[in-house]
Order: sequence, then C-alpha cells, then structure tokens
Amino acid sequence: MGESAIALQMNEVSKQFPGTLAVNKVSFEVKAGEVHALMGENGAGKSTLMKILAGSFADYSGEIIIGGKPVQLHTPHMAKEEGVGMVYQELSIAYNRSVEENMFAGKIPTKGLFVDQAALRKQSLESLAKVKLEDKIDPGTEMKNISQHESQLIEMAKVMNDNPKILVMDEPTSALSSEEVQMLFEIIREIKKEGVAIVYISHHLPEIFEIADRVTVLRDGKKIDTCDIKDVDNETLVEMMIGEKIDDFVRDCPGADCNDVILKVENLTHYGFVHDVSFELYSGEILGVVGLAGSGRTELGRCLSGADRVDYGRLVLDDEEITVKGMSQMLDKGVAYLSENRKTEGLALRLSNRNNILSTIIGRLSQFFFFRPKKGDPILKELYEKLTIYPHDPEITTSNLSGGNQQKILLAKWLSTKPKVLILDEPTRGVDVGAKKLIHETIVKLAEEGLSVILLSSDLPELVALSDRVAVMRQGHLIGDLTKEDGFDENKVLLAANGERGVFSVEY
Amino acid sequence: MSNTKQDIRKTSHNSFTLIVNKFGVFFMILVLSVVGVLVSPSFLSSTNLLNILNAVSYLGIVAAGIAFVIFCGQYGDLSAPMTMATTGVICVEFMRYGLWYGIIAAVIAGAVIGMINGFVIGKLRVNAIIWTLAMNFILEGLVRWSYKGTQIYPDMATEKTYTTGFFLPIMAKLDPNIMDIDLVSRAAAFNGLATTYPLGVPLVLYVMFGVMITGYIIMSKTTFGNQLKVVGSSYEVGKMSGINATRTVMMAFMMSSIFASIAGVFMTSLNQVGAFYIGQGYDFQAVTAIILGGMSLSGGRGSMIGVFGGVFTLGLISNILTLLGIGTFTQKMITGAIFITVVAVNAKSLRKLGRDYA
Amino acid sequence: MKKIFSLLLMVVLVAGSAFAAGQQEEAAGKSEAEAQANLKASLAIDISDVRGSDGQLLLMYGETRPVPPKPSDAAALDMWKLEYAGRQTKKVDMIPSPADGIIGKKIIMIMQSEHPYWTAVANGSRIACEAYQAEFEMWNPNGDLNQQNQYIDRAIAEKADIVLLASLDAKASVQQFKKLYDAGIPAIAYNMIPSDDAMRYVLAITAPDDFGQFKMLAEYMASDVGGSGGVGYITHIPGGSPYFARTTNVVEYYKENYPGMKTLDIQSPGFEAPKTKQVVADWITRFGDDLTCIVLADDSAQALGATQALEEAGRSDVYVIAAGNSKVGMDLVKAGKINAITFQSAEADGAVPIKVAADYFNGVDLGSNAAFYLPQAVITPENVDNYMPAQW
Amino acid sequence: MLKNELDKDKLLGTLNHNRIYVFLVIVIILMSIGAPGFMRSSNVIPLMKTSLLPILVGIGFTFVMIGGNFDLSVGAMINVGALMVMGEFNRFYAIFGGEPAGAAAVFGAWTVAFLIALAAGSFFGLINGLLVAKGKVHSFIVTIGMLTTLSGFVYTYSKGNTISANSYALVDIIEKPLLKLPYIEFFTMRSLITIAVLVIFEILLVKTSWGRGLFMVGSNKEAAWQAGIDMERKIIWTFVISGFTAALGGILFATSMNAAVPNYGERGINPLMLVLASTIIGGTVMTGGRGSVVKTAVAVITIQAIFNGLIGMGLGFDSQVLSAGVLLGAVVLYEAYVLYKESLRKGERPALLPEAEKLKVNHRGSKSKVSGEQSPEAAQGA
Repeated sequence: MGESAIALQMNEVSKQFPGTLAVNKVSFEVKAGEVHALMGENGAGKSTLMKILAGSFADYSGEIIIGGKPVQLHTPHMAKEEGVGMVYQELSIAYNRSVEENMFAGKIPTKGLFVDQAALRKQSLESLAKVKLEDKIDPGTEMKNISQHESQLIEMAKVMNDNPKILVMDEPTSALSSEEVQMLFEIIREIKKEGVAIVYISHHLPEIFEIADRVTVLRDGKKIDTCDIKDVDNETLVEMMIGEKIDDFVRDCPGADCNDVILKVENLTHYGFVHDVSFELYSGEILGVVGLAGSGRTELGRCLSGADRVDYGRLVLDDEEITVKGMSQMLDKGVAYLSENRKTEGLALRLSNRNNILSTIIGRLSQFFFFRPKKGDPILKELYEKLTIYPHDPEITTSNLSGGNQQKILLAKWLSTKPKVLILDEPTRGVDVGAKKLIHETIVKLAEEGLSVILLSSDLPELVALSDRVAVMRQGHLIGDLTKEDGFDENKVLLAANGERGVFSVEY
Repeated sequence: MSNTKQDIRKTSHNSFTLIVNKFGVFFMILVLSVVGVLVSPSFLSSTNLLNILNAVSYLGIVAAGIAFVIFCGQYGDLSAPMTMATTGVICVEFMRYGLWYGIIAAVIAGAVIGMINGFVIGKLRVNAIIWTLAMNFILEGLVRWSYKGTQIYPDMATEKTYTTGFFLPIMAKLDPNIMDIDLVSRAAAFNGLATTYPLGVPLVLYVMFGVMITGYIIMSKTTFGNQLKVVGSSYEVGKMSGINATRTVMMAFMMSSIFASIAGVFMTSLNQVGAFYIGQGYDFQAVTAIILGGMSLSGGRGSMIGVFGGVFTLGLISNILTLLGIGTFTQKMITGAIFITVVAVNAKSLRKLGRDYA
Repeated sequence: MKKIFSLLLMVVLVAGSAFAAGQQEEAAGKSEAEAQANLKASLAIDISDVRGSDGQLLLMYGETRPVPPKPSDAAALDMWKLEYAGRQTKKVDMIPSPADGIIGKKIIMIMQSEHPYWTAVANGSRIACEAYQAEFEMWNPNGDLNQQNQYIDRAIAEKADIVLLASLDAKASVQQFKKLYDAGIPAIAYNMIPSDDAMRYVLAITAPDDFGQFKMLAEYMASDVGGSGGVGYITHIPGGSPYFARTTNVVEYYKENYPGMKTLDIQSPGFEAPKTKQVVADWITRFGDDLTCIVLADDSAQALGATQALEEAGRSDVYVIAAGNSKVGMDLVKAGKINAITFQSAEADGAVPIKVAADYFNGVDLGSNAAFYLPQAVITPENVDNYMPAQW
Repeated sequence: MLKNELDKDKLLGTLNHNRIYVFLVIVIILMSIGAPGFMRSSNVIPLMKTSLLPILVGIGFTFVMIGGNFDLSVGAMINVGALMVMGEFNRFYAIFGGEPAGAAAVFGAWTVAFLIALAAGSFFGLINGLLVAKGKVHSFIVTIGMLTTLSGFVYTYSKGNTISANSYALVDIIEKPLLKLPYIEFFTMRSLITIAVLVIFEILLVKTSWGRGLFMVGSNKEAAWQAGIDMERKIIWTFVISGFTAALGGILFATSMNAAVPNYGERGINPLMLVLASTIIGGTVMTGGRGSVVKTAVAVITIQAIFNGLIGMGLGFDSQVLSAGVLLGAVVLYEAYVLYKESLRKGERPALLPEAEKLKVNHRGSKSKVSGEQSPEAAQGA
C-alpha cells in the first residue's frame, strides 16, 4: 500500500472533567489503512480521547484534522459526517427494538415519506454479511434476544454502515472467546484493506502485536510516545504504560500465618451463573480470581456476599456454618463485597462522602432506632487517614471527587464494616495511577493485618502482583488454582483463563 | 480549558447561586414577605400569619408524608386522596367506641394501604405513579361501593347506616347494642378535633408541626431515615450496601399513608362527614409544595424543613393574592407559573453547580 | 400484520354473534282498550300526600314568580335569560302525549354526579316511581359530560318513553335536548335549568328556583342587618347557573334594592373547607370590621370553613347565609353559626319530575312554558327543627 | 402453526404485545353475556362516540410516553382547545360580519378559531417540551405545573362561563351521521377526523424514520444520541403533538355540543387518568421505547366497553372505578413481575442452563435422599 495519507490528526487536544484533566494536550495521528493501537492503563485517557473523536463532548479544546481539513466534532452526528465510526466498549443498544432498527438508527431508508421496509431489510442483510451474521440472525429480531458476542458484531456492522474513514474500536475483544477474536481480526483485516484507518484500543498485549501496525501509549492523560509495533516489545510497552515498575507492589511473602481457614466454600451454586464452586480462603490471604468476562467471576462475588441468591452449597465462615440469606446478614457476619460498578451499585454520587462511607453501618451506629452520626467520626477519621482521601472533608458531595478518590471512598465504605473477608471486584477500574498504587498498598496492608481478600480483577498485572494464589474460573466453574509455588505470571494466568491449554490437573 | 489543576471541582461557582440553591424556598418566602408587607399593613400581624399556617396545615400533614416517598426516589403517591377519604370513613366507623379507637383504626388502615403500595413498588419496582393511581381507583371503588353513594355522619345512627360501610355491618353483627351508643357526644368529640383551640391556636396546627417535626426526626435522625437517604438516591446502591431496600421503600410509603390518614381524620372532622370526595387534589398540591421546598424527584435530597417552606410558600402566595383581591383562578394561574419558573431556575442552577437535574 | 388481522377477525366474529344475539327486540304495542284501562288506573294513583325522609311533603310546587320584561342591556339580558330560561321561549311543537297512563312507562333519569345530594334525589324519584308503577332507570355520568352524552344516545337507543335530564351544563344541553327531541323522546329538565335555547326542546322544567330562593334569602339578610354592610361572596363553580343564582343574582339584587350592601370580594375556592377558611381569614385581615356579611354557595364544606375562620377571629358579628339544606348546614343553623339557609328538598328534586311525567302521560295539559319550582323557604334557627332530619 | 419451541415463544410474545386485542375480545364476550343488547348498534355507537375524545388525547399521550415522559397537563389542554375554539369563533364571527355575512363568515371564523385553538394547545405543549428537553426538569413536575397554570388560565379566559358558539352551523355537520345505517351511523365528521388523525399518527410512529427514531430515543437515549438522532428536538415534538391532539380532542368535543365548559374533567374519572390508564393497558411501556397509538385507542374502547357493560348490568359508578383500578393494577403488576423475573435471570449463561437442570435434579435428589432416609424412620415411629 506504500506510504499512505494521514487520515486523522489531533493537535494538542485536551478535555477537562470535573476533578481531572482527562486528556492533556495529546497530539496523535493515524494513517489510512493502518491499525493504530492505543494503549494505556485504566484511566490513562484513551477512552476519553476516542470519545472526543466520536463527538461525545462539545467542550474539548485543541484541533482535529480529518483528511487534511480541520473539523469540529461536537456531536456524534458531526463526527459521523466527518467519517468517524466508533464501536464502544459498553454497547449502546436499544434492547426493545429490532436488529435492523438498531443498525440503521438515525438513517433508516425511506421511500417518499415512509420507511422503506424492504430496503431496510436488504441493507441490514448486506450489512450483517460484512460481519458474517447474515445466516444466523433475522434482522427483525428484537435486540434483547441477541447474544452479547453477536451484539458486538452487530454494533460493528452498524458502524460500518456509515463507511467510516476512521474506525475506532474500544476494547472490542473483552467479551469474546479466542475463536471469536480471530473472526473479528479477519474482519478488521478486510476493513483495513479498504483503506480505513483503524484505532484499536486494548490492553491485551498479544492482540496488539498480532493486529496493530503502530502503537501510541497514553499515561495520565498525556501522550508518552508513538512507535512502530516492530520497534517495541512487551516490556517496553508495559513500562511506557505504567511508568514505574509494577514490582513495587509485589508481595514476596504470602504470609507465614496463612494457615487457618477463614472461609470454606463447598459446592456453591447459583443455577445458570456459578456451579459447584469449592475453595478455601486463609486468613490474611489475597486470593485472586481470574476469568474472562462471563466466566462467573463477578457472580461468585455476589453470591458470597449475599447479593445474589445461593441455590445450593455450604459456606463455613470462621467455623460457623452460614446459610446465605441476604447482604445485610453477610455483612454482619463479616463478608463485604465491593461492586465493579461504582456509579450504579457502589456509590450514591449525589450524597456526601460521609453518607456514602457510613451507609453500610447505619444500623451499627444506631441506638434505639436513632442514627448517631457522631459515632462514625472516629471511623471516618481513621479511614480518611488510612486511604489518604483528598480533600479531607467528608461533607463534600461524592460526585465532585475524582475517580480515584471516589474509588477510595468506595473502599472506605466497605472497610468501615470491619470485614473478615473482603471481596474486591475490579477495585482499580477507572482510577489514576497514584490512586491505584495507594489502593494496592492498602490491600496489601490489610492482608498483612489479617484480612482475607478475594480479588476479582481483569487487570492481570494487578492480579498477579497482589495475589498469593490465583483461582481460575471458566464457564461458571472454578477449575483450579495457581499458587505462588507453581509460579504464575500474567501469561500463564491469561492462558489458564482462556482455557487454551490444559494446565490444570483439576477436572470438572 | 486552560485550567489544568487536577483538583476537585470548586464546590461553588457563585456564592449567590449557592445560597439561592440552598435556601431556595426560604429566599422566596423572604421576597414574598416583603411583597406582603407592601400589600397590606396587617400582613405581618400574628393573626394573619397564623391564618396562613392554618390554611395549609392539612396540606402540610399530607406533604410531610408524601415527602418520604419523593425522598425515596419515587415520583409521588397519587393514592393519598383516597387514603385520606378511606381512613376518614374508617375513623368515623370506629369512633363509635371512642375517639382513640377511631384514630388508631384510621392509622392502621393507612399503614396497611401504605404497606401494599410499598411492597409492590419496593419489591417489583413498579412505577409509583401508575401503581398508586391504580390503588386510588381501587380505593375509590371500594369506598363508593360500600357506602352506596351516601356519606357517613359521625352523629347519625340509623338502621341504614349500619348496613353500609367497611366495618359497620360487621360491628353491628358482633355488637347488637351498637345502636345504643350515645353517638352525639362521641361525634362532638370527633368533630371537635378540627375545632379545638388549645391556647388559641387550632389543634390541627399543632398536629401539623408535630407531624413535621416527627417527620424531620424520622427523616434525618433515625436509622430508617438515613437508610432511606441512601436507597432514595440510588436503589441499587442501597441494596448493594446491605440495606433492605424493599423494606425501606415500603416504610416510606407507609409513612406517606399514615400521615395521609392523620390528615384524613382531621379533614373528615373538619367536614363533619366521612365521604369519598375528601382529600381530592391533595396529591398534586403536595408534590408542588414538596418540589418547591427543594426536594428533587431523583430522591435523597432535601429535607422536611424545605417541605415546610414549600407548604408555607403556597399559603403565602394565596394569602397575598387574596389580600390583593385577585380571584381564585388567576391565583391558580400565577401559582402554577411561579412553580414552573422556580423549578426551571432551580434545575438550571443545579446544573450550573454540576449536579444532576431535579 | 397477519396476526393483527386474525385478531381483528376474531373481534368481528365475536361482535357479529353478539350482535345477532342482541337483535331480538320485544314487539310492543297495546290495544286502544288496554290504553284506556291503563290511563284509568294511572289517574287513580295519587301521591300528593307522600312525604320525604325529612317529613316534608314530596310534591309541593312552589308558586312561579312573574316574569319581568326582557331587558335591553346585553349583560342584563344574559342574566334574564338564565333566570327566566324557558319561561317565554318560543318552543318547537312538543311531542304530543300518548295519554295512555304512566303505569309501565319506561322513565330514564340521567343525573349529574355521584354525590350524597344525588343519592337523595334518586331516592325521591324512586319513591315516586314505585308509587306510579313505572319502569325506572337511573344513570349517573359522575360529572363527565362525555359520559352524559353517551347516556343520551343510549336512552334514545333503548327507546325510553321519557327522559329526565339534569344536564351538566346549561349551554351544552342544547344539543342534548335537541337530540332527544329529534328522536321523538319527550324530555323534562330537572334540577338544572338549561339555557334558553335548550328550552325550546324541553317539555317542562322542574327545579329549585335558585334565583328566587336567593332573592328571598338576600332580602331576609338585608332586612336583618339593616340594609347596609360589606358582603363577601364565596361562589359555586364559576360558569354554572348556581354561580349566577347564588352570587351574581344577589349582587344585582343588592345593587338594585339595597345600595348599602357593598360587594367586598368574590372568591371561588371550590367546595373545600380549608380553602374557604383561608379565604375568609384573609378577608378578615383585609377588610377588618368592614366585613359584615358572607354569602355562601354551599352550606357544608364552605360553611364549615367560613364559620371556623369567623370563630377563630372571634367575629360572631358577621352575618352568614348559604344555599341549603344539608345536614351539616342545618346543624350549623341550629348552632347559630349560620344565620339562614335556603330550603331545597333533594327528594322533591327527584320526585317532582316524575309527577310531571305522570301528568304528561295521563294527558294533563302542562302548559306551553311549564316550570315547576320546588317549594321555597328560608331556614332559620327558629324553624330549623321542622326540616330535620336532613335528607343528605 | 407451532413449528417448534422458538415459534411458541414468539407466539406468546406476540400475544403479550397484542394483549389488548385479547382483552377487548374477552370484554365483548363477557359483556354480551352479562348485558343483553350490548353489541346492538344502538349501544355500540354511543360507546364509540364516548371513546373519541380519550382516543385523540391518548395519541399525544402515547407519543410522550414512548419518549419516556409523562404529560399530566392533557386534561387541562382539552379545556384550552375547547374554550379557545368557541371563544375565538365568537370573536372572529363578529369581526367577519356575524350572521348577516352568512356562510363565508361562519366558515372563515371556524377556520381561524380551529387554527388558533390548535396553535394554543401546541404552544403550551411546546413550553412543556422546552422545559423538559432543554430545561432538564422532570416531565412529571413540569406538567403538574402546567396543569395548575392552565386550569387557572381556562377559567380566566372564559371568566368561568361555558362558552357556546353563536352559530349552530358546524355542529350539524360535525355530528351528523354520513349514512343512516346500523353501526355505520357511527361515521360522522367527528369520528372520521379522529380516525384520520389516529391513522396519520400511527403511520408517523411506525412507518416513518422520525417515528423509528422516537422509539430509539425512548428505548435507549444514549444509543439514539450516538446515532446522531436529535433527542431534544424529538422530545419537544412529542409534547407539541400531545398538546395538539389534546386540544384537537377538546375542539371536536366542544363543537359536537356547541359548548365548551371550563371545568371539564374535574370530576369523575378525569380524562387524564383514563388516558393514562389506557396507555398503560394498551401496552405502552412506562420507561419509553414501546407503544402504539392504535393499541392505546383499543384500550380506550375496552375500558369504555367495560364501563358501558357494567351499567348495562345495572352496576353503578363504584364498579366502574373499581374495575379500572383492578385492570390497571393487574397489567402493571404483570409487567413488573415479568421484568422482575427477567432481572433475576439477567446475565444468566445459556450454555450453563442444561447443566443447571442436571444439577437441580442432583441437588434435589440429594435432598430427597436425606428425607428418604428419614421417612422409613418416621414410618417406623408411626
């Protein structure tokens, strides 16, 4: 294809969010017909940068040049006009409507005044053919009857309908199996041949090396560098992304007193979600749980904490057999669960930090039906100091804090219950590096103090660095664990989770 | 966009906006009071102020209840009018055995209605407007059906009276002597509820303040109130914080119905007759007062003090306009316009402060 | 689409079969001799001594007031048209009476709303109908004009012999009565006096003479307070004829006869005690001692609110009159809190139209501009006991 | 008809979507049995005529609800339309020369009055829409405020009076049956206009890209926004449509009687509540994204048929209110229950289901084994 034209150029683009400068004067260019990987930690600003490109914000600053001409991208519509297509990580689907309507939302073919149903059907089939779904899916089906993986492909087809010059994909593979990933890559290669510039966001290194031509790394909202994929290797990329050695957090000692079992789980089952999960958790241990999206990792956490129903199984906590009845009961017994969805399930953003942190212990701080907020003050003070939450004022509304500090508040909320077992689901999602480091340190410190932690994370470096032991979940089953003695690293863990190699002796 | 400070956002853009936002309704009361003084010299007299409060006391009681529902993140309780009417007639039925029997029966009936509402809405997450509307229809049908379109007088005891109603026929069967009860003195005590003036102030005003203060304490000081705040601002977060969200929502609706039943008893006493039409229109009026008082429909924000302010504001507007000699319907128009303006301005200032909308 | 069609097909099929089932209509028709016998039996029924639940005679017609000449002033003419609606209307040719007796006739009564007053009205009608052995049906649109229109269509469809209609609105009743007339069904307007236009199609009106009553009441008050004072008016729902009869009528009456009776304010808080209370309390603040009289359009909720406000302000000097006569109102009169109310027998309101219908079927000439007013009286603390117990 | 399991599910889904037709059929059957003569032309026509007003109002209401909002001001909008068409007619009739000017004046005045009244309804709807879409105030609050304002406005406009037009020319045209035949008699100008508007708006909703866009907005705001659909403008339009159709309903209702009352709908089951209930029963989803004006109309007819039939059975208003409440409550409960069940199964992995069935059997087996061990003992004890 030779030296191709520059399809997209972004000059000194910035975007301010309440509390953070999410993108800080980033300059960035993509050539036509290349796959340009955009990498960075969670919260590095890559998603924000791409949302700017997709027209999600009206108030970014800086210059964007597409095909040599400066453009304004203030609405999704404007972005589309300029040839930017975006596949979001969180699919935007109207589940009440049919596949074809979703695919052609905003540009339904019309004949005269009316919708041309025949043309719509034809075009949707054509469009589905691009993602090889034309035989599998009837375009008239309601979206809610479509599986996650197919929805993703439909979303891609939808974007391709606009014949974009620039296609942005935000972590498209996070929910896919390896065969599905290969299928997706084939499709990407075909699109690439047509001269479309592709921006590919992922933090899955092997994928990057497989598909990308160039890579740009962001950190803390700033661009670190752009390089050819041939010029870099795994370690340099990681170093660029992380900035400092992740080894800082590595616990070399799994703890000598990891001997007494604090939690024993036998055959825990929630039909259709997790089946027959058995494991033991030692006091002061950090047990990482790894699994692809949909492996039942989160559901396991929810079952253990009483958020979801437990259909069958036995739970022994601190030598006491427990029948799981509900969350408040499990909280009283000392099991806390930090949800992965901070905004919807974790924090009431409209309330003050004080209210949020104390929300779990309202009952405990009460006497004769009356709530005694004063009794919470020492707890607040302790937690604020322990987690260095900034600013040091518990009366501030939580939504005014940065993501990192919000996450600290969330952690504080659960620590305030003084749990024996703390289940952390993605504790560092959407958090800046500083806060991430602090949260990691806190987790380690807590474990050293004797708290048992179950860490559910898709952030593999984090998982590997923090865990004493890694349990692997696949398809709703816990299929075994890797201990420090076995020696696990990111690759090994990833492969185990993907189930591509039978590394485990445990059968199911 | 040149500001690169990685800090938390300034909590106030403009201290005036903040003040208006925080004390919104009291700021308005201040303005209205100034207007009132200009309109009539006797505006600030204690009798006039007492009158204003007196006029909105029934609304105040209902609003204090519905405030729990709105605080809980639900849109309101459209079953409040029929709850008032139903509990009113039940009170009249039971006051045959004594005033307290009547009041307790009414409150229990209110609690049951609220429990049903709350269970359905809290457990199945039904839209509150629709469900309470259905409930209102059902209650209206029941009351009309059981009283055959007549109204029930506290001091009347005829054969006919004892064959209609919810509990009267049962009571008449159980207690053949029911006809012999001296209803006139009982009725006098019941009707006296609305016409008693301890220390020269109507009893219902004490009740309103009592209800408001109780509501305030329950909402901000108790375990339930604080849990309600979390559940109200986000049901999911509440549920995931180990709070029994269903029970919390249920209790919010029970508060609403119990307070409505107290208002219903007093309204019935004021009208000296139990009938299905008592309390009509109080649902929307209460929502108007509550929203004016700074509560937001998204829940978890606002306080009982604001609700009092909202109720008082409605009384003030009406008082001033009547003092100006403006007719009822123009008053309605002006009140509506003020309400819309206030809400729109408030929403705008909230957005300016970077919060979600009202 | 196909499924919708099949569903619609089902609807049509069901409808068709139901239609077929409903089509058998009873064949009617009476021989001449039968009609005569019926008439004779009907004429023998006399209900003039039947009393209502309050001990008053059910069938007292009040005397009709003389009709003054039409005024020329447009505003005054509007009021005249309301007050004397139908009294001088040039009517269309009325449907002639079959003169075969009331017994067995199908009388359909359409009411206004579900309210205790109307329950009492229905009571009165039922008593009268049972006495006359007429077939009686009573429909209640509950305040919904749309529903009331449906009932008119329905009455026509059911081939009623006569329709008694208390229209929800005087002006809207033109079409209602016209429709009935066009369908060949005689109609009596009761309770509510329709507009002058509507009266063209109406056989007769039977109603409380609200205007006359209030003139009487106004006169009573004016003479009691010495012909001068400041009057505050609480109205009925604006627009309806009770609004004009109970408020504008009094205002005009005083303007004409007692210039000393000054109008201070007119407010419409509806039938809500707390709101009326607020308005009266505001009046007391605003007018102070200038407020000496209050005219109320309702003697229950409004009266309770007003008297309470007066009581709280210690203003036992204010003279209060109201339209009557509910139990609450009479209790208030008895307690001396209200000075006078009008007498309006709800049961007579229901019974008189039946009596008029009976006269019509019995071949009695009703006269071309027939108006039968309910008995009129002012209830005062002195005579209130005669009217107890209340009808509603 | 059922080819396989999938078809069965599909059919059940379709049945649920079209449940309102099933309701109607059931109601017709029950009422025909309970109230003889229910299906007679003479009964059906009044019933249908009564439904005309709520059907028109229901159109706009459904649009608003599909957009995910409420419009509680429709009841007041009806009065605005009704009073303004009468008031403005009288004003312009006089301007155009009144009775001496003849048919031209009548026609001209009606045209102007219709336009003004419709414009007024749309205008108030526009204000609602602007406040909701641009002002970001919750529609529930905005329309309660509008309801209060307008109910004051209509009284002030009419000075509390009923207004009737000074010419009876139109009422004869609009209410006259086109053909004097059983059932066909229903077709008058008024009903034809209503049907036409119903069809136009159904087409707008289902057949145009605008309508499809509205469904997207109601179904998922984020997705619609990303698809470049102008959400705010669509929401504003739904309120304008609501104001328009409610005003039109009021206009036609008033002209059919040649009178407009300022307090229509303040007593009884007011039109707002009726329309709200019909819209929900007709299958429009409260959170938006699904609904149909035709189904709303059918629901209106169903409810009116219930009312009518109950009267035919000799029951009173109490039974009407009760039945409306029970029907609405049942529909809402059913929908909520389905959603609740769905939420319990959300995220369930289909691949695991066969295995779950096996596990269930095993677990139950293990339990029954336990009880099986106990039962012989119990038998011995006995």
